[in-house]
Amino acid sequence: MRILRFVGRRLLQLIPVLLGVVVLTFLLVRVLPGDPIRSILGPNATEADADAARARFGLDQPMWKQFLDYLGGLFTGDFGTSIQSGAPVTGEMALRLGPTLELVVIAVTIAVLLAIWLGIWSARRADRFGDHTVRIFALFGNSIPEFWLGLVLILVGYAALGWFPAPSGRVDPDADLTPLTGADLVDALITGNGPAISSAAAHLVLPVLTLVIGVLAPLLRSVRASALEVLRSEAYAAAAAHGLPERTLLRGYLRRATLVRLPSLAALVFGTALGSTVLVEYVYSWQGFGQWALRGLLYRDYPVVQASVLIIAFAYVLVFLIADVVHAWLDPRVKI
Amino acid sequence: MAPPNISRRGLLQLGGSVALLMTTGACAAGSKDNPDSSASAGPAATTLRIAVSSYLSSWDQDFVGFDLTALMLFKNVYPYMIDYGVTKAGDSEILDTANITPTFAESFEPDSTQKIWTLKLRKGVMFPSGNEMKAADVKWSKDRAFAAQANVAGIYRTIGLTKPEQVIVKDDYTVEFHQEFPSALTKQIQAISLYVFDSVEAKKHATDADPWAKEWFAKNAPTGGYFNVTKATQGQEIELSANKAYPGTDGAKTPTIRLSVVPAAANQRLQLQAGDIDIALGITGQDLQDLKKVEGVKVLSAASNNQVMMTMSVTTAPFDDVNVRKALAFAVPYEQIIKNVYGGDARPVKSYVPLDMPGYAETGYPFTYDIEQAKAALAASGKTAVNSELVFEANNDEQQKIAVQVQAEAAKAGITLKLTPLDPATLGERRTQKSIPLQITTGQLWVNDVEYMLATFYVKGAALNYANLNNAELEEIYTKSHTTVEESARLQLWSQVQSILAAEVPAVMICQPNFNLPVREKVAGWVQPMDGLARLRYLSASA
Amino acid sequence: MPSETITREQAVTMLDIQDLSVVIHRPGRQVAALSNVSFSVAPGEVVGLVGESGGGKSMVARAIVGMLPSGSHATGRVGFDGADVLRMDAADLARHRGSGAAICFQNPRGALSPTRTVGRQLIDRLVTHQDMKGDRAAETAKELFAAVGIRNPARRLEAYPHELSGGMAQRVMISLATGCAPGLLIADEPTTGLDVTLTREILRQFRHAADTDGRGVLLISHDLASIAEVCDRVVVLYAGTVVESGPAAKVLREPAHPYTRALLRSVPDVGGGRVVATAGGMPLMTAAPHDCPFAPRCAHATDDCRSTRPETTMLDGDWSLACFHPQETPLAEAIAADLTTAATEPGDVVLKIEDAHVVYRSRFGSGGHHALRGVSLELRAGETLGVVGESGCGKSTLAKLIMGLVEPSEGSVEVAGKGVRKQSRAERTRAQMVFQDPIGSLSPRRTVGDSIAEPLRAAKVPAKERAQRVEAALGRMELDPSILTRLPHELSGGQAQRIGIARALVGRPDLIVFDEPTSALDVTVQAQILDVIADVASDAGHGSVFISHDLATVRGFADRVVVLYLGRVVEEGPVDEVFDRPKHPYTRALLGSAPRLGETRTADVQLVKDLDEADAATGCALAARCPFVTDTCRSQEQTLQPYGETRAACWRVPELTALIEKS
Amino acid sequence: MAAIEMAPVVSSNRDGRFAKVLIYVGSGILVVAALAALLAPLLTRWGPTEIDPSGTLAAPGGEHLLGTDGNGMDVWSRVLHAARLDLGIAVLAVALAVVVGTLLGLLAGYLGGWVDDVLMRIVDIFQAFPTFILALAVSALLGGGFFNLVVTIAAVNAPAYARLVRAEVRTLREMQYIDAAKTSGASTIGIMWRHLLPNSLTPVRVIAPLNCGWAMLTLAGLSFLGLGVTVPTAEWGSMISLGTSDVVAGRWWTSVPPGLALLVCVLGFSLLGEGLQERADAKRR
Repeated sequence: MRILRFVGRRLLQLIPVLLGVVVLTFLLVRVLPGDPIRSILGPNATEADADAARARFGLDQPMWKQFLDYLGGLFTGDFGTSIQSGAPVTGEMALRLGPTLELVVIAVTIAVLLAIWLGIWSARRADRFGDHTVRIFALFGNSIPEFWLGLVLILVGYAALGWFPAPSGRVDPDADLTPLTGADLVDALITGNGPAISSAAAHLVLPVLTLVIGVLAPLLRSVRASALEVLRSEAYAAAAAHGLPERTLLRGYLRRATLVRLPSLAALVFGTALGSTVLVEYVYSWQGFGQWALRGLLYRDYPVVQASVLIIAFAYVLVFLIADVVHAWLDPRVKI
Repeated sequence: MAPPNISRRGLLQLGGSVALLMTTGACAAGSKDNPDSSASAGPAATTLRIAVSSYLSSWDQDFVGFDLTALMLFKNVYPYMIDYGVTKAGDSEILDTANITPTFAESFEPDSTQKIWTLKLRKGVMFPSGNEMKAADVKWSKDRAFAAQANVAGIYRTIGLTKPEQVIVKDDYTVEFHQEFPSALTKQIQAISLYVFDSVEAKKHATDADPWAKEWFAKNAPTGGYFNVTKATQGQEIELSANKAYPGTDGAKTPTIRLSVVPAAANQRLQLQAGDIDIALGITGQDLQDLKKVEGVKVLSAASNNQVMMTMSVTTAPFDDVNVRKALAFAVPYEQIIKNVYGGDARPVKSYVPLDMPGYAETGYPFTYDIEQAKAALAASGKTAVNSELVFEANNDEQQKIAVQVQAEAAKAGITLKLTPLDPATLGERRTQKSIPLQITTGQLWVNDVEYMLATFYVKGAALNYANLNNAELEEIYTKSHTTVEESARLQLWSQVQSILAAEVPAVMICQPNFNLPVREKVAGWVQPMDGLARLRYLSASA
Repeated sequence: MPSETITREQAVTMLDIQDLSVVIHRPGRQVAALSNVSFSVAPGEVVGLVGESGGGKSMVARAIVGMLPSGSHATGRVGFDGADVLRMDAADLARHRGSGAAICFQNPRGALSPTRTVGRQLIDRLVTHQDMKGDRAAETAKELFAAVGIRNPARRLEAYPHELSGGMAQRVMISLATGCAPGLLIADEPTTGLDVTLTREILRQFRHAADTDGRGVLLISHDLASIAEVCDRVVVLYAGTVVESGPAAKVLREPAHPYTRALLRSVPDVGGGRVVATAGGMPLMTAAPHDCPFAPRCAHATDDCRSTRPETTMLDGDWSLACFHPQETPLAEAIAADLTTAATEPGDVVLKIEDAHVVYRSRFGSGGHHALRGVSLELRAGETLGVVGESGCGKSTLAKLIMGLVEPSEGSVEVAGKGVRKQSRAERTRAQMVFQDPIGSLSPRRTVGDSIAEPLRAAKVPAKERAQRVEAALGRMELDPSILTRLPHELSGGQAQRIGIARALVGRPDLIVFDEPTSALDVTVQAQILDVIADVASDAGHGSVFISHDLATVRGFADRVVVLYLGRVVEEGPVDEVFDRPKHPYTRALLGSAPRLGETRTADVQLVKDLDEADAATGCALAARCPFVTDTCRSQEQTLQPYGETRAACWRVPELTALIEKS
Repeated sequence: MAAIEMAPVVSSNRDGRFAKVLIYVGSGILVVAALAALLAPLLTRWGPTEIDPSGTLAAPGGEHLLGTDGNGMDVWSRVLHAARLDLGIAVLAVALAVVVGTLLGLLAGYLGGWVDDVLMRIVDIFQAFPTFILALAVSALLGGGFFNLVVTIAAVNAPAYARLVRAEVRTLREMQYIDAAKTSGASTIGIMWRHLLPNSLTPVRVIAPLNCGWAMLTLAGLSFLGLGVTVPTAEWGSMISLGTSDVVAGRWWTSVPPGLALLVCVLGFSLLGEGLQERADAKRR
């Protein structure tokens, strides 16, 4: 299969990038000022205590040895042990990844769908009132800091109107949700837990809305521009000049041609959203990956930082790979 | 307790804080004895909801997990053999750090040499697994602590316990602790350290590579304390249920307590106002003043021994010159800080000795806000302007505000301060290096005694001697105080201490803020923990 | 418009445009795209609409399907089967488009939706206009594809537009238009960019549509010569007005309007006639003209022409004209009179290519595209070498090879006695090139003066001398020095190409390569530029290489000509010899397909299918398309053999004449 | 004869007009903001970090046009002065990112081969690196301050420009005028500098304003996480985040004015960018 070969080749290309990320992160966290061991020991700890702790985490080894050990661990899926918690990073990360991915994937999916719909709608009314309104609103949404928008939405949606649950968790604990993937809504759907589904969904509304508002504008701009380009293309004019009905035009000639350029932008948006959900997570008490990574960074929890950077980088490049495959699927002109 | 030193963002709540002055040798404390705790006895509602700012980093108290949320939870879920009693202070109840009583244990008493302490366990105390709590559990737990070479092992050194062999099982219900030397601090230290694991259960999860089941305990809560953890969603929520098997009389009053992690203070506040949480542990500053006016919410308030100060390193320029230190002490707007940062809810301090501590004298800190005098003091040092940095905890609103106020006023006296907020890792490292010229520190002394204060802050080698003070007279007084028992003689020493410190000026004493905790009106039974770690068992909710 | 100009019976007329004027309002400007245009098309009739770009041809097409650009203000009447397209409501318009009139767009690849298979696109039309469903539509689609000459239609239905060659795409476009079953088929520049061998084939499709299906066909083209053969009538547009219209034979042979004549004389003739250029360019109208728009360029213009717009008058039968001074001299004589030949003495060798191969490697994996295979050439100062061939034959690669822009994988290239890759910066300017895209070959953000001086800068000519030489070069191109400070996008195509030639000349190079220098220009402008090039090429100081897909342009001034096919030289020799007595079947086919004014004839050799690079594997490159192919051709590599003054790479040359007569 | 306005299939001619409106409004906002920043000292009586000893959180009116914040500082003055920092950092950071990214993109795109491979992998690495971690790392390494934030935000953005310019250069280098320059004897550096650089900047000009807006939001996010400027420096993001609790208490003035200022300025950049984009699109047609 051509597509498999393409994916394979791209995966191979990822190796130097990810290796670069690993090396860079490894060096970076160690160059940063701050001692991870001191942050876990009490003020009364002696140097001997600190040395013992250092030895426990292998931080007494020479740098190259630490790196090789770490690299060796990576190949077996072992991201090391968190200095803060003493637990394996792999497990903690698995727990934290679900909530964030749930948030980002849902938000970006909604944003992309909304952008497609609104963008085409807007392009078909190019330069009329509706078009301007939609675009200006999207720009407004894009101009508000997410953390502030989050607070405003909480004030309105929770405190004033009381429509949404308290932003203190992701699912009602009384719903007795069995955690499987860490993504509450997914877990609730898998286990068919009705109350949990509605509770998880209700908790998702505001944070997802915050993210969607934040990322809609660039997607919308892109879809609208592509749609306009298609609408003004000779190809579309030809189809219209041959008297094809609206529906055929929209479905067969406008939509797919419009979406061709979207995947890579969507991937970029996804990557940015993944890297910056920490703000939204903070405001909505969403105990996800961003919070975990940032905390790790502030405490210089080396294995946590290394793992989180690597995972975000991996997710990032993976999403771009997916985007390229989708692009190739949408656009027959792309050779892969 | 201090407004829990939980920062606005909850990301940094540990913050290298000095809140936990649980350290080093100092002799016994002044005594206070009215052990009768009269916890309020309203009809217990079934569930209390508490918002905390962050999730605990680990459930394993031996190995890692040195953060405030964790330590607070440990106090409630680990079975501690002995603990502080409760006493009245004014209108409110506080933990009595001088009165340590057996809880899960039957008794904990020394022999006549004060070197051998015998711990007698109650019979029939059950872990939830069905295993009985026995001497073997204590032994295994202490062996584990020594093996960890961390928290407990470090503290045990101060009372002459360094090897597992010093913990001897006498019979199923008796364990002896053989100290290398007698210590007046044994009870204090053991109150912090004498918690036990369900060793039978723990051994099931031990492996050759991991004989102490570290991995298991990093993720799984210990059992058998006042509360058992019935559910824990990592990063998000913990559900505690009262341990029905608690053998004593003052078991948990609320059947279920839910702790949910809400990092944003504004968010905690909204939820408290809406009644979605009952207690908010992460609210500080102006919010507290605001909440006093909110219907359905009350702010528990009490005088506190929490000291807020700015420590100057006497060995680091420019504060190696006492006149510069004095100049800064004159340049700090004490009243304005109390008003602007604490909304007036703090007491000005006139001594290095905390208010309410025996020996406190108004003359111990002869500095008031006076820019002219500050300039004069600076002139006396031969300089007209100095530069330094002011270090404080990143994301600690209170310290940040203090820093801002100080910076503005100090500048008027010719002291230019660069504000340097530091994250915990960097702060910890720089404190170890003893290279911070000026830093804001806050904290409580667990023992209400000047000797303990000296041992903590002002003698050579004291863990929190960030001033790097090394004063021969103080060292002498400190040594003398070990053997001075008579009250008036001690007070005599303390008065000397205060005049020496007033001359040395190792720190700017900003104020002693009052303790405040916003809760829903139905919450009752709050006992103010002098170690900053809330004992949830006293809490109840009136319907 | 006075109705007496319409002589055809209204009853048989399908399209009847009367007095159509279109003004387009744009912020800050206004364009009178069409002014009082009238003409008609009857079923079964092929009408050619000719004129240069900007004349309003496409606007007519758009008006017919009711798709004028926004801001358009249309007056008059576009009658179609009795209804007026301009007054149709949305529903009527939707019915009219496609089934009434269907357009074949100019750029078929651009006009096919890139993300839908061509089969789907065709079926969409069938479903919409012929009410077909499922299998029947698919079956009909296959038939339609076969009808326009697409081999293996079932497979092609699944293809996406980008997978098609230009000729194939044009066929698909035609099938899409006919798939609408329209009364009127409009073809907008259907053969632009197509090779000569294909052009005829495509045009024949339209004739076929008119003859067998009885459709009216409106054939829009800038190139009178190529559509002449298939049209019944032609309408000549200039600056939005109809200047002449009438039966094709008459208008083409005895054009009465000076513009029509200028247009025809601007087209180079493969038979050897040199073009006659008409100065100036088409004006952009802001309002309907009150004078003769052609007057400023017209040799016969009088004060009348400059003050009054000539009425459209009938000459004879269908033949109408809008001119005060109808011309009557036969055109052919006029051309013959202008024919000149420049002869110069050959000088030093300025270009020597020996057995050059060029392979474009693909970035990943093996293989690559073999663009040139064993090309050897030699050129002396004062000589002009013509290089001709269809697109994809390696012409441009040859140019790049000479300029050192690509490296030969084998063989060598020497310019002025020095290997191309070993040249210093200054030496590199010894060879200069004039590019295909006049505006695109000028750096968009550099002024004209800057661009011209670039070779001098590389040669480290001092600033003062630079200015002098730039001005001199500019003078030779008859351009005003004020143009020096302009940016490329402010130039017309003709101006830009003059700048390009000036740049090539300014460094006094040993060799100038002209790579399709006029293919992007309008006919009359092309004639002007060809004039300039002929002048430049006749300089004794340098050699010239003139590359073109259009055989006729080469004939005008080349001394020798080389015919390329799939990266190989298949024939070379003196220009008149090659053109008048072609040897290689491919050359014969090319020449046979080239349009000739006033002559209707069929090529003596017809290639059997479209050019496909995959055919070039072994043996004779032409084997797959040659009607005279034998097994020997398929297995043996053909090399250049001398046949008289020319050399050709075909072993059957001696027997060809006999073979052709036999067929 | 009746005049008929044809209903267009797609309208297009008003495009230019709306683009113009967007550009005018966007740049108008930015000019006003820049003026406010420049004239800040003249427009207020209080310094941006001057503490009013009479108290904190004073309501708007009287002595303080927009009241005072939790530190007793004048909000109006801080909002104005913050414009200097926010606009300055955003514009400088984007400028730096453009310079660095363009240089890399130019080299990678034109030279191709292993230079392209190596540079692009480095760009990949930086782009895949999470923003906030990169930001903290840079700020921890360089020490705090204005310049550090400029470098941080530039580092986050430069990879995108490198990609953009590289893609553009790869298209442009196939253009005939590049061949023309080569055959005119231009040197490699000459081609990059004189021909590729000016032409490859077209998309950059459109993206840069949009990016400035985004840079301001990133700066605000960094401040919110405590990774931005140090208190009490006037900066909108840090003012907003310090004032979040006040909003809950109904004291809107500490965080709404900086929030609006930020929103309006980001919007200004967005409108400008959108307008330029639309104009570029219109030109392309």
